[in-house]
Amino acid sequence: MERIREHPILGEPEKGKTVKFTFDGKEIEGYEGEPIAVALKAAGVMVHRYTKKEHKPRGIFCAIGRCTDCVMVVDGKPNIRTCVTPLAEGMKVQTQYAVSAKEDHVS
Amino acid sequence: MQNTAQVIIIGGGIIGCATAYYLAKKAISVIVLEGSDHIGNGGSSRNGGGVRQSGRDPRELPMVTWGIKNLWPYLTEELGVDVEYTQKGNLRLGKTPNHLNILQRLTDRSAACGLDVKMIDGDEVRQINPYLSKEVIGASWCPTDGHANPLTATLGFYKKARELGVRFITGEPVIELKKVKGKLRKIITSHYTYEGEQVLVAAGYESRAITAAVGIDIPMQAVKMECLVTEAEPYMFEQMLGTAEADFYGHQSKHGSFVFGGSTGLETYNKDNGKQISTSLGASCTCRGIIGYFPALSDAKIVRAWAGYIDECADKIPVISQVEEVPGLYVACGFTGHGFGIAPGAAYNIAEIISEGTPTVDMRAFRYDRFQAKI
Amino acid sequence: MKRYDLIVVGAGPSGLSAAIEAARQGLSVIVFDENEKPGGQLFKQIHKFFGSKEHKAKIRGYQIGRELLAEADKVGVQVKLNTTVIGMYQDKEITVCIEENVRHYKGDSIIIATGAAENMVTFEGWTLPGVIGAGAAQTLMNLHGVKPGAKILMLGSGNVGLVVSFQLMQCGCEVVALVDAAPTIGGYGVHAAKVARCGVPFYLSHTITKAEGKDHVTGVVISEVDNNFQPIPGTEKHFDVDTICVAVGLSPMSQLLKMAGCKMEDHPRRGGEVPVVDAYGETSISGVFAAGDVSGIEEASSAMIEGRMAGVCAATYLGFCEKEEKEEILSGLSKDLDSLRQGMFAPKNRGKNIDKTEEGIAVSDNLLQKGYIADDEIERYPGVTDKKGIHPVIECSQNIPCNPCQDACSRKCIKIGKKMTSLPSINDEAECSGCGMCVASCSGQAIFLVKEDDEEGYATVTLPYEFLPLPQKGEKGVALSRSGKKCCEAEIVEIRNVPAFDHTSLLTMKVPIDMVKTARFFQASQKGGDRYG
Amino acid sequence: MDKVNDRFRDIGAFTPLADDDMLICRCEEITKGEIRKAVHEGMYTMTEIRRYLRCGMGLCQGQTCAKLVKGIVVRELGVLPTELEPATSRVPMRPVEMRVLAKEEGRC
Repeated sequence: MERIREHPILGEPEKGKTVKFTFDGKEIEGYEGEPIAVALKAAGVMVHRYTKKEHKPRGIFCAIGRCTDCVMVVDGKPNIRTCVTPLAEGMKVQTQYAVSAKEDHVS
Repeated sequence: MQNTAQVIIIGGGIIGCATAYYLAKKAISVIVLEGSDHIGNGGSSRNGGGVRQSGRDPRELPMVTWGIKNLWPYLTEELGVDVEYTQKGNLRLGKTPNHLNILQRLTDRSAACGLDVKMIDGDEVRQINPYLSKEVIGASWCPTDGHANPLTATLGFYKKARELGVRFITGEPVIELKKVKGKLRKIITSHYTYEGEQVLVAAGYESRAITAAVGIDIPMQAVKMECLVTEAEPYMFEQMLGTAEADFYGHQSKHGSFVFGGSTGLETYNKDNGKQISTSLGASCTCRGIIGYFPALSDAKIVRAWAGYIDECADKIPVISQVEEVPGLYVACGFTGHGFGIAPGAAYNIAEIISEGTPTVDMRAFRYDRFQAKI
Repeated sequence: MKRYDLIVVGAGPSGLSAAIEAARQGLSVIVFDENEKPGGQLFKQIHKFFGSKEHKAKIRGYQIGRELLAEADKVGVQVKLNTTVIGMYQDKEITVCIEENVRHYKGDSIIIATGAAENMVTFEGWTLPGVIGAGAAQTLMNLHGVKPGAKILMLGSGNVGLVVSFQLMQCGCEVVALVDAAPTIGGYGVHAAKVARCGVPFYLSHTITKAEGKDHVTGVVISEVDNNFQPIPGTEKHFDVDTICVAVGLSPMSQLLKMAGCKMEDHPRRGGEVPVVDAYGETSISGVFAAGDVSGIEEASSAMIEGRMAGVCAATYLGFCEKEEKEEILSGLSKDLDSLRQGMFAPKNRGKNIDKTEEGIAVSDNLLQKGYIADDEIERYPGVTDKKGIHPVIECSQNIPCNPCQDACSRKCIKIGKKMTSLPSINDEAECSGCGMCVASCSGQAIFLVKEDDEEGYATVTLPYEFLPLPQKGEKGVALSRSGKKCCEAEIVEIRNVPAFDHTSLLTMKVPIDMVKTARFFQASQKGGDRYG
Repeated sequence: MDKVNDRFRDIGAFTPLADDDMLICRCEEITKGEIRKAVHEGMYTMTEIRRYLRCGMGLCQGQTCAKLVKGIVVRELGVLPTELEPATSRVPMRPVEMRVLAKEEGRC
C-alpha cells in the first residue's frame, strides 16, 4: 500500500533513514524505527502469518500491539508483534506458520 | 429447590467434583456447594499439572500409583473432555553435588517403596531432554510420572458429574455445620439450609473453619504460591520437570505453552488483598529459575501469571478420612500443593468410604486424628 | 525501591493533564506509556476539536498533544515512553518493562489513564487480513504515513467511524460506503455531513455479512437488517474493496485496576467493565485514581478535565494541596466538565431518541439516515438565512457543546449565547466582512460563506477544504451537493490559506445562482475526477 | 440465588445455529459453537469458559474477544450482561520474554 507523500494537515511524514530488510528471503526497504508492519504494508505485504488450527491468514488488525494478530518470525524468534517492533537494518522477517517459520508446524 | 441429598460435598475443586462423579456413578444423590463463583477456583485450576509419584512422601505412594495405573489413562475417554494426560516421565534436576544428595535421598525413599525411579547423569538427562543446560549434572528419573491439564481435568469431572445429575451450586459459602440428634445433618449457607446423610468437606484451607463448627481441626496453613504460562511454542519435550531445590517445576502442554510454577522462598509470608493477587516478585523469580536450567526458553514470552493458595498440612500430606466422632462427617483436604495428581485416586477412594465404608486403597495414613506432639 | 509522589500510567489526554496538574502542586510525577510517542489518541486526531476555548476547541488533536507535552515538560513531569506497565500489585507497586528490564516502582498515589480499546463485531471473513480496526487505520495513516488501503468500507457511524472515514479520504483513500446496523447515525451530524458531501453513500440498517477474499480482503457484502439486526436475504450489496474498517465502539482498558484489586462494575453506558470511582476518579483503593476513557468512554476533551481532577485529588491526598484550594479548582473543573456533558450527545442522553432540538426544531431525518440535511430541511435551522451581500450559512442542526464560531467572528455576526449547546444563529444587525474565520474555525466544517449577487446569474460559495491537491484559481470542476451528488459546473475564484485557518483552506467557487443553497463541495474535473488528490 | 450460580438451572438444550463455526477467539481459534456448547456443558462463568476452552487465554489474553465471548455466554444463559462477571485480569499486561522478566531492577 502506498505511503502518503504529502498530507493536507500533517504535511510530509517525518521518516528516518531507509534500511534494507528481508521478508521471506526477499529484500525490501523501509524506514528505520518505523514498525515492521508499516514497512511491510508499504511494500504490499498483507499476510503476516497462518494460524495453527485452521491455517488461516492473518495480518494487521489493531496496529497498536494489543491483538497480537500481526505476529511474525523476526530474526528467528516467533510471535513478534510487528506493529510495535521497530524496523532495523538487516532484519530477517518471515511469515509465521502456527508458531514457527516452517510450514509443517501447521497441524 | 431441592435442598437435600444423600451426600453434600462442600468444595467444588477437583476433589469435590471427582468425588461427586464417583458417587453419582454409584447412583448416590449429591449436592456440591462451592463458596466461590467458579468451579475449581482454588488450587485445582492454579497448579502446575504434575501427575507424579517421584519425590512424594511414601505414605502417598500407594494412592497416587493406584490412580496412575487405574484412573488417569482412561479419564479423557471417561469424562468426554481431553484432560491432556501424558505419561512421559518426570525429571527432577540437579546442578550441584548438594542437589544430587537431595535427589538421591528422595530416590532411595521412593525406590524402597517399589517405585521405578533412578538417578541418571547429566548426559542421560540431555538424552531425554536435549534442551536442558549443560549445568545440569544429574537428575532423578521416573518414567511412569507425567502431567495433565488441571483446568480441563477439574471441569471435566464437574461436567460429567453434572450430567449424572449432581447438583452444583456456586457462590454458596458454608457458614455453619449443624448436628441433629448427634449426627451431622445440616449445612447452613447465607441462602439456604442443606441437608444430607453424609457430608464431605473438601474445601482446601477453608475446610478448617468449616469443620470448626463441629469441633474438628485439621492443622493446616494457607500458603500463597505462583505460576505462569508462556505463549504456545513449537513442540520441545513431554516430560514433567522439577528441581532438587524446587526453583521451578512444570511442563510443556499439549497446546504448546509451557506451564511453570516456582517459589521465591517467601510463600508462607505472602499477604493478599482477598483476590489471590500475584506478587511483584514471583514471575521474575520463576523465570530466573527456569532460564538457569533451560536457556533455550529465554525468549519464550510469558502471557499470564497467577497466584493461588495451597492448604499446607502440618505433616505435608493430606487428610482423607471419615471422622467417626462426628457421625456423617468426612474430610478431604490438606493436599499441601501436590493434590492434583493424587486427586482422582483420593476422590475414588473417599467415595468408596462414603458409600461402602471400605476403600480399595489403604487410607489409614491419611486419618484426621494422626497429628501428635513431637515429644 | 524507586518511589514517586505520583505515578501516572498512560500519556494520553487524561494522563498528561493529571500529571501536569499534580506537578503544578509540587508532586514528583512520572508518566509511563507503552507507545513510542506520547499523546495517546491525540496524535491520531487531526481534526479540530469541539467545545469552547476552555476545552481547547478548534485546535487539532495532535496540536493539543504537543501543547500538553510542552506543559508537562515545563512543570517537571517525567514522561517515559516505550515503557509498558505490566503489573499493578499491593502497596501501590507497579512493574514496568523498560528496554529489556523489569523495574519496580512505588507511587504514594497512582493515576491509571490507560484509555480504551476497540470493540469488534464478527462476520464471515472477519479474520482476513484487510479487516482492521478504525484505530489501526488512524495509526497507520496519521502516525506512520502509510495508507491503510486503496478502497475502504467503513463499518460504524459513530464519531470514530465518521472522523476516520474523513481522514481516510484526506490521505488519499477512497471510502466506498459507510455502514451501520443502527437505523440512525450515531455520531455528530456535522461529521457525517462532511463525509456525505464528498460522495460517500451511507447505509444505515445495514451490516457486513461477508468479507470476501482468500488470503486478504478483495470485496465485501453488506445486507440490510431487520428490527432484530438480522440480515434480510435478498438485500445483499457487493463492493470491491481491499480494506474493511471497523469502528463499533470502545471498551475501557481497566485491566490494571482490576488486577490491583480495585472494585469494578460492569457499566454498559460507560462502555464495559470500569472501576467504581467517586466524582473525581478515586477508586476503592485510596490514593489510586482512574481518569479518562478507562473509567468510562467519553471524548478527549472530558478526559483532559477528568485527568486534572484526579491530579488535584492526588495532590490533596498527599497533603500538597489545601482542601480549600482543591475545592476551588474542582468546582471550576466540574463546571467545565458539566458544560461538555450537555446537548444531544451527552452521556445521559445515550440511547435516547431525540426528535427536537433544544430550540424546538425538528431534527433532520435525512441527516440521521443518509448523513446530510435534505434541501427541504435545511432552512429550518437558525444559521441558515438569506441575506444581501456576503454572509455565513451555518448548517449546524444539533445541540453540541461547541462555540468557536461565535468567537471567530469579530463583527459579531454569529450568536450562540451563554448556553454552549444552542444552535448558532445569524445576527441580522451585524455585517459580514467575508473574512472566513468562522468557516475555518468550525470543527464540524458546517459553515459556508455565500454571496448571492456576485455577478449576473451567479453566486459564490466559500467552503472549508482539507484535501490535496488544492485546486488552482480559475480551475473548473463540478460542485457537489450536501448529498455528494454533482449539481452544477463550478469554477474556483479564490483560494485562501492563512496560518489562522490552521491547514483548512477556504475555496471560493462560482456557481449558478439557483445552486447557491445546494452546492457545498468542489470536485475538480480533470484527471478522471481525482477528487482525493 | 442468582442465575449463574445454580448449575442445575434449565437453560434449554443445545441447538445448533447457522453461524456456530464463526471464529470468536482469534488467538486460540475458538468458535461460537464451541462456546455455546461449553455453556450447555455447565460452564456458566467467563472464568470457567476460559479454563475449559482456552478462549481469551492466548497471546492477546482476551483483549479482542472478551466482550464477544461474554455476549454469547450471556445470551446462552439468558442473563443480563451485568449478571456475568468478566474474567480475571492477570499480569503481565503484554507478553514479556522470560529473559526480560528475569532481569529485575530497582528492588533492594
